[in-house]
Amino acid sequence: MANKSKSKKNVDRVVIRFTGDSGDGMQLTGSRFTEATAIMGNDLATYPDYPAEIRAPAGSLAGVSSFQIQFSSDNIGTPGDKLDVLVAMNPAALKTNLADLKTSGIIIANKANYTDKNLRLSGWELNPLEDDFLRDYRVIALDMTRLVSNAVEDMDLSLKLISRSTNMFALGLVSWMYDRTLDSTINFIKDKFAKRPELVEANIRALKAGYNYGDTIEEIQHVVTVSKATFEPGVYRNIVGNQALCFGLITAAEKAGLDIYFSGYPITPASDILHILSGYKNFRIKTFQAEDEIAAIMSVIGAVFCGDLGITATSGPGMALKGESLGLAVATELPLVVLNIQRAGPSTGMPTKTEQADLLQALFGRNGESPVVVIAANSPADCFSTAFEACRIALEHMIPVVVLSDAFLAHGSEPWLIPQTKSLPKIRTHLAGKSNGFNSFKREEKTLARQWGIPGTKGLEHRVGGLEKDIETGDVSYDPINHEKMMNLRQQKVDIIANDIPPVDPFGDKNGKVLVVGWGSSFGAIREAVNRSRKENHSVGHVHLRHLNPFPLNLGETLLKYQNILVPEMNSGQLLLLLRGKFLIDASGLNKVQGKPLGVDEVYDKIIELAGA
Amino acid sequence: MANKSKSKKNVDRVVIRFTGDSGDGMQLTGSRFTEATAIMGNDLATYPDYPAEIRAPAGSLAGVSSFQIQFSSDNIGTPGDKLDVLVAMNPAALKTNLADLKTSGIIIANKANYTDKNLRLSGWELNPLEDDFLRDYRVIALDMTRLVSNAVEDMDLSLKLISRSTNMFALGLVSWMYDRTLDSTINFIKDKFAKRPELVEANIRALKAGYNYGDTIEEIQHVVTVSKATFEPGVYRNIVGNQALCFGLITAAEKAGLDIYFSGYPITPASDILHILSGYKNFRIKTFQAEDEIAAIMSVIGAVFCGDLGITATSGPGMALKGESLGLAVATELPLVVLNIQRAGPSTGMPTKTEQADLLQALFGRNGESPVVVIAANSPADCFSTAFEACRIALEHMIPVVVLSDAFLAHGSEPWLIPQTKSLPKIRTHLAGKSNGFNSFKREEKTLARQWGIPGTKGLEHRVGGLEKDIETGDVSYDPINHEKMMNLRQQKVDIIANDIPPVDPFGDKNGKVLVVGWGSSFGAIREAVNRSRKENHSVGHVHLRHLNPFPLNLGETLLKYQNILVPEMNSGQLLLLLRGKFLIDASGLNKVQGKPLGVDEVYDKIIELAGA
Amino acid sequence: MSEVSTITLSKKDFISDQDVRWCPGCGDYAILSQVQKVFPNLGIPKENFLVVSGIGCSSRFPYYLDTFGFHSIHGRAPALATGAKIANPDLSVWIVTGDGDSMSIGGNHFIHVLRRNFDLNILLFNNQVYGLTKGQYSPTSEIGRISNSTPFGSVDYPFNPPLLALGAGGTFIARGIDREQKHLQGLLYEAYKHKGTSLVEIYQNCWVFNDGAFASLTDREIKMETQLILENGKPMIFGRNQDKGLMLKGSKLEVISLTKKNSINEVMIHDEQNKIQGLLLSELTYDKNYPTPIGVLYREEKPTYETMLHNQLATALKTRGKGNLDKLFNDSHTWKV
Amino acid sequence: MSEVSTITLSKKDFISDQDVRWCPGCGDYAILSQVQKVFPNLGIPKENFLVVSGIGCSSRFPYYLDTFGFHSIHGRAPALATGAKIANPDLSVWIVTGDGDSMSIGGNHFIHVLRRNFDLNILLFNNQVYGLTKGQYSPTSEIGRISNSTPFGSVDYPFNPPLLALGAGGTFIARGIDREQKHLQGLLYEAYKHKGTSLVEIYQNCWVFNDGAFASLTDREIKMETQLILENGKPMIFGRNQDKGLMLKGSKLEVISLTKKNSINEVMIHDEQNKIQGLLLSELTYDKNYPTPIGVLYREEKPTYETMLHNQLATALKTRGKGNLDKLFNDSHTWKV
Ligand SMILES: Cc1ncc(C[n+]2csc(CCOP(=O)(O)OP(=O)(O)O)c2C)c(N)n1
Ligand SMILES: Cc1ncc(C[n+]2csc(CCOP(=O)(O)OP(=O)(O)O)c2C)c(N)n1
Ligand code: SF4
Ligand code: SF4
Ligand SMILES: [Mg+2]
Ligand SMILES: [Mg+2]
Repeated sequence: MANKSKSKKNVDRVVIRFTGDSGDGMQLTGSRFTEATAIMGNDLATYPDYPAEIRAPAGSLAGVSSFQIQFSSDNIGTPGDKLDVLVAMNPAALKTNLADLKTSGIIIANKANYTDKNLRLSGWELNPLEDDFLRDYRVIALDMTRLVSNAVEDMDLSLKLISRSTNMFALGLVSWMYDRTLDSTINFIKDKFAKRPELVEANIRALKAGYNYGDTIEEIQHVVTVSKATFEPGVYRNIVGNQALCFGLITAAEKAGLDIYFSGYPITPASDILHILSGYKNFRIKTFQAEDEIAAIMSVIGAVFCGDLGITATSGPGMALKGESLGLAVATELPLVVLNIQRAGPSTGMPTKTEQADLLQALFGRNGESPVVVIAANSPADCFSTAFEACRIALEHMIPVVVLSDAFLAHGSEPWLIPQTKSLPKIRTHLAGKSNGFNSFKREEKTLARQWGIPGTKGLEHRVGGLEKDIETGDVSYDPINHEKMMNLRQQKVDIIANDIPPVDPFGDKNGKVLVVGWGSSFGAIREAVNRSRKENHSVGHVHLRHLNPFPLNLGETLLKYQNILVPEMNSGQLLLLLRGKFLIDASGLNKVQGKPLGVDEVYDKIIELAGA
Repeated sequence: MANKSKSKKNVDRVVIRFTGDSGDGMQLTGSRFTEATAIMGNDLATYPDYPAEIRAPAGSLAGVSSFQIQFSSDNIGTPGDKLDVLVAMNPAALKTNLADLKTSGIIIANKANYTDKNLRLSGWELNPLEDDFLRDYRVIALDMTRLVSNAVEDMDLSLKLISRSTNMFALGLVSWMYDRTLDSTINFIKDKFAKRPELVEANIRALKAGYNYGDTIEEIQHVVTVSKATFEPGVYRNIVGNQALCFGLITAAEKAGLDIYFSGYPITPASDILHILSGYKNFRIKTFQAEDEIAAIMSVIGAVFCGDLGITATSGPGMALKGESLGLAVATELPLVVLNIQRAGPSTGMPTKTEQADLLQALFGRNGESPVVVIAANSPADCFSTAFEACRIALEHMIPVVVLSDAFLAHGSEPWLIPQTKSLPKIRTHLAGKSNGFNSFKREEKTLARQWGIPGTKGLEHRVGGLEKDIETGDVSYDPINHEKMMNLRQQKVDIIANDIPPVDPFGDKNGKVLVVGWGSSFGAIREAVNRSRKENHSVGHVHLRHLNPFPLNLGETLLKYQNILVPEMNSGQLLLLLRGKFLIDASGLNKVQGKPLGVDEVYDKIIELAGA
Repeated sequence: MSEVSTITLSKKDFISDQDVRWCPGCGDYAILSQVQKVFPNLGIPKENFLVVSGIGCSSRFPYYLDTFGFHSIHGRAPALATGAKIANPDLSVWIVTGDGDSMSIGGNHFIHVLRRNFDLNILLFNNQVYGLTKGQYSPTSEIGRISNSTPFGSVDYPFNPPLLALGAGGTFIARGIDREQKHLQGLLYEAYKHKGTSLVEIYQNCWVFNDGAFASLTDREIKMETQLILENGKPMIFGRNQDKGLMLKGSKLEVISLTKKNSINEVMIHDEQNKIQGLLLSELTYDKNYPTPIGVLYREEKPTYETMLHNQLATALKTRGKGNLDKLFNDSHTWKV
Repeated sequence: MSEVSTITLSKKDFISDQDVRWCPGCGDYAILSQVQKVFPNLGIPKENFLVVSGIGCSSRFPYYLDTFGFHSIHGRAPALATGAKIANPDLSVWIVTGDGDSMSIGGNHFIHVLRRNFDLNILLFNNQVYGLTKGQYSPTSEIGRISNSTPFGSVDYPFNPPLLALGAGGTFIARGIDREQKHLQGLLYEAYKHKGTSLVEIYQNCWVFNDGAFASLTDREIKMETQLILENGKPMIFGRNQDKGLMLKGSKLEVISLTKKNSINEVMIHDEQNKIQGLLLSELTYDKNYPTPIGVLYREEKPTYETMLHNQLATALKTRGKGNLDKLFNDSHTWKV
């Protein structure tokens, strides 16, 4: 199929958000569009957002589910701030998303759902499709339900089934508008409904009906095309953050020659990690759904003591529960990895929304001086390297590592350059062999890593525990000076890792007016904002910290090279406190705590404010 | 009884440490001596220290238990750095404590216990009482067991019973040396063994035998006397920190007109709080020993929702467990008080030893931005006012408050000026009366406290929970801007409390070379060190922070008035990080993490280093 | 509670102004409706109810009831309810919880509240799945359950909720079904009447993630064969024609058919207060060869925790007099300066 | 484990170099000694033992055994052991725990490990008190216990450990006494032999805070009257002259005296595999009108969690082939640049 009747217009980037009721299949629609876009060779970033309820009342504001994608011929790092197209399958979706649409942006609405009842439920006094409320936008309001009915007329399907296929109609239409092929979606439909041929047929017809409908719409003058982005050469796939985390873990296990032991207790947005890993039993991944988060991490400690690569994943409230046990891992110096996929707090907060407010919890959420390594992922694809790095540090340094991701990374996606597995480095372990006179506290000079003597190996019998230990023998000790030495040792084990990680090397200007220091999922927004301001000749650099504890060795001196330090965070200033406290630098924060990713504009505005001053 | 045969010598202060096996009754001996000293009108401070095991093997180093007291004619704030007298009932006690004895200090030893077996168990190659290893000290080595046997010869007691009374002999001897009367101890013995007259007799005889033996000892030339200290006029008693905490809570409940609901799970050194409060049922104190620390705080949340003054107490590991629940208290804005009696960590650490390394845990040990109020006690007696203040803030501001104490304060004691209960202020609450159209989120302007609508009151029916809430109605809300407003509100509720607490007013110099900023149990050591350095004409001030979150309003400007800021802490720099991060001031730390209180000398040396520079 | 006798409340007094946010078809709706029907008839002023929950689909329950409600955190509702009941024993406290909430993360508080025997009521919505987190198997899912966290089938043996509750010392154990609405109403009354901790396990259909889990018990065609409806003092019979019964043979229950003469006399009589019978009935939970008991499995009267505690308070007050601060402060050696 | 047949170990191989730090007179010594006697005789190389504990006096246990040991945190030993057993099913894993550790803070992990049926062994040192924290009442203390936290007497009904374990789905439940050393040794063997989670409750005297709690069971004069020593397949008789027995009457146990002719035939035969019998025996725990059962109360064979899990791993390996990273990365649509 080709678009024949309309001329084409090429643009750099497009932002589309599919929105509708939880039951409208918007997540599916979005991810199908994403796949088609990936195939076209654009760079892309996606962001799904859905309610905390499984299925809030149909038509209610609380029940709106959305999926946003930005695709571009440039390299991009965010799903975009403002929308070019808003697909709003019902009035509630229009209500909650309209504010993000650009002036003159396109609204695609399924008229059939703009009933009186739905309008009332979502608080519209008048039908916005009918009065001139939307005059600043280009509105394509169609009765998709009727259009799909027409397309499947001969099939004798229930109305319910027909309405359920309207999402495919919308997908078809948007695919036409942006010149995406339908093939991958058609294959997907065939696969998914393999056992129900009538559904295959209905969905494909709906999809094609939408696509073909494109030609007839007057509001649309051009088919819009987006050129391929330039990528580093290699083989790519699209990847979601949580999946990339899992791939990183599996790779690390292989490179260390260990089995993975994973235990978690379901919690949004970390549950997928358990789901994904439990599917790879042929990688010898042992997964255990524990009775709670404490049992999960404690069982990981047990498995690690027995020589597995042990991992647990959770989100904020679960992380709070793990505090005491993580302290035990610190005291016993066992290598384990704790993934915290952050969500908006405090307490239960807004479980499906994103935030990065657990940094200080990761550092300090335990009793006593209890240092752990903390690293963070920057983007969905970067979750791969971050997970690998976490395992590397844990195993090579015999130390617990906390990885911070968040809801935005967890469910967002982007193209991923599939690595050459052979070229990835091996990971060393401190597994001890059979021995006489084994001492679990004999340490490697470089890392201060102690020996990992696992049960089942002759001669390594020894005891560990949470009481303070003699620095020479590992036996229980209440000696005051020994305690101080051990505390210093534990801190040193963290600090020493700074020798083992890359120094920071600012992107953009290496010194000058403004340095933006970020961490975590704000990477894309900051990078784009820095790029934009540099194009306008502002002198701006960007450092994005993967390693939050310890910091890279040259971070302090780097900060001194700029007049202003800006620290954008989706919290109220947690990295900011650390940087100020450690380096006594008058950095300022850009703090947004709305359960939403940082926008490029917000960061850009703040940079300009500082750069202009 | 009076000391007739020796002349008297008056000194300013004396430090004595009673040490022996866990079974030797040193805690009892120490507290009896303390009572006698209190009666003499000296200022005093005590510090008990004992092993984590209930009763480690007899004679072992691990089994040594000790009780230290300093008493003085000056006002003092610590049990003293170096000992004038070391009572060492066995060789293990001598071994572990000798290093703290002043040169020329007195050792009192029970020769009978310096057997070959005990010497071996405690790692002495030779009997130190016999070779000249102790030549730098004044050694009074007696066979107390034989001396007590002689005293009870006619009574036909078992050797076990006789050995068990040697602590009374030692107490008698030391009492004679420092001119304390025996009356209070005799009364105590009569009370304690009321049902076993033979024990009353034996213990009193042993006590008197020790006392009378004083006269015969050549090594001792003088009976040492210590003049009364000058105290603010009033009625005094000696008080232990945990008890003072309880008194503060009970007083606050009375002043607020509420019942106390207390729930805890036993943990050293917090268990006493449960023990003490469970004894006062006639104060309508409801105590509940929960199945764990989480149940304890959750039940407190339930009780507070129903209108009680709710309190829980724990130590570090238990505090880690409470993190998630404390977050719920933050989200629901309920007034509760969490007491963390800190001990040495990380993990199980050294359960009976002191430390103050849970400050950052108190502030940040939860998911999300979850601010709570944090205050700390300075001294055993100060625990009273701190507990009262915690309840006041919690109730008047409808907010959770964390109180930090530690093992040193918990079990240490000092004289307490008994307050005039009538003159203590009333505490306001936000309890709502019957109402129509009740809104739990209606706020008092000054404090932003919400209304406390408790079950059982007509018209107040409403729902609370851990999900984010609409700032106007309190209903669940996932609105992004509302979330940010709520986050700011929760922070503001903490910040606003700064208007309600005294500004800092440095002790000593109001500006100058060095300001020492401390918190918690280091008060006494810092104050003495500051006093000492000021006597030597150094310009030094001391600020001791009760309020750690929020800080007093004028703290920042106060810091600017000094050239150097010194922050001594029994951790690796937690307040230090906060002060540096918040005020960008190049403060430096004096950090001791040995499970032991800070010493006056250590602080003094550091002050001189900074003041001299 | 002086108003008790004069209050007249109706279902609508217990409907809150919040939108109910469960999936269409969820069994939770039916349970909500029964609770809203029963509460007004208990003779309790509306302000004396407190409904506490954890986290889960089921735990949204308190939002929809117009009385005092606390949507707490995952698994901890029994602990919160404990504090509330001790603080104010006059409240009628109800816990609403799911199978994950109560038996996975909350298992410890669950067994402890049962052993302590507070006078409160637990409604356990057992849908044998984690609803809110999208379908993982739960501690009551059958072994072998394929779910997103167990694509190869779970290898966990499930808990048997009534047996666990009996093991923990529970004093009132009952079971109902979301769709058996009248029967469920009856259980709610009984639970309320019991002075002690009442556990009502309610089989609840999760339409999205575990639809039909209890179909064999609710299907009109066969439910007479699969439900054993317990009535105190009555023989344990069941079947479309009430033609089957349970008999105790040695120490085991057996299904017998009542066709033969006299055999009704061999059928076990349900004695709610017989703990061993309660245990025998609980043992049937997962056994496909037996009908599933619904109704009150076990009931035992013994003093509640809060009664004993408040008695201690009252006694202390009587014997020691009202606490006096000045006396307290001076209860040890004092001296004057 | 190829060395199994040739290893000869003795008690001293299991004595570690750490000083034992319990109070003189503590029952823990006797238990330690029995374990040190049994371990060398199980045919397991010393390096294949892993002993895990929580926190409490009893939980110091691993330090004193010369094998792999983990002194973890309060209440969490079963969770740690779970991970260890899944990671390496070849290990012989032993949990040592106290009544507070396992049933107060650790109650949830305790019931979950029992239901999942890992092949590991739990030694529950029940001294009916919190030893390490100096004497508070515990979840197994009798109601009314005066302790430092309950000066007016506790108002908590205690857990009944075997009944709780049965309620949770435990597959091996036994009870021993610190001072019945030979008997205890036997139980340790049985526990080891059972392929599933074995719970051995051991009544243990806390000399300092609860001395004499089990005096009626250990006192030479009367213990024959108070202990019911269970032997599989044998009638449940007891008494100084073996002259008393337990009989099942309806659904209740009754003590009968065997003086009358024939009545030995009425005595219940102990059938370890009969769950209802197990429940009946558990019910006797606190009943002063009955003897206290010691020995194996219940035993049931069913597949262990780790076996089923490792079978899944093996099957996946067979059907899908060894996991391959490159295949994994390319398992979705890819494109080349
Ligand atoms: C500490 C914590 N861990 C995990 C979660 C995630 N979580 C929410 S509800 C739930 C389980 C829900 O299952 P169930 O209790 O059976 O309730 P249902 O949704 O089936 O009614 C989980 C795991 C959480 N909210 N908090
Ligand atoms: C999280 C936590 N809470 C509380 C404690 C304090 N604690 C240590 S052991 C113990 C109870 C011990 O009782 P039990 O398990 O019966 O062991 P026993 O000492 O009697 O052998 C408690 C409450 C702790 N160590 N950690
Ligand atoms: S997910 Fe299941 S339990 Fe939850 S609301 Fe939907 S149908 Fe009900
Ligand atoms: S306190 Fe009790 S349980 Fe603990 S070591 Fe001493 S006697 Fe044993
Ligand atoms: Mg459920
Ligand atoms: Mg115990």
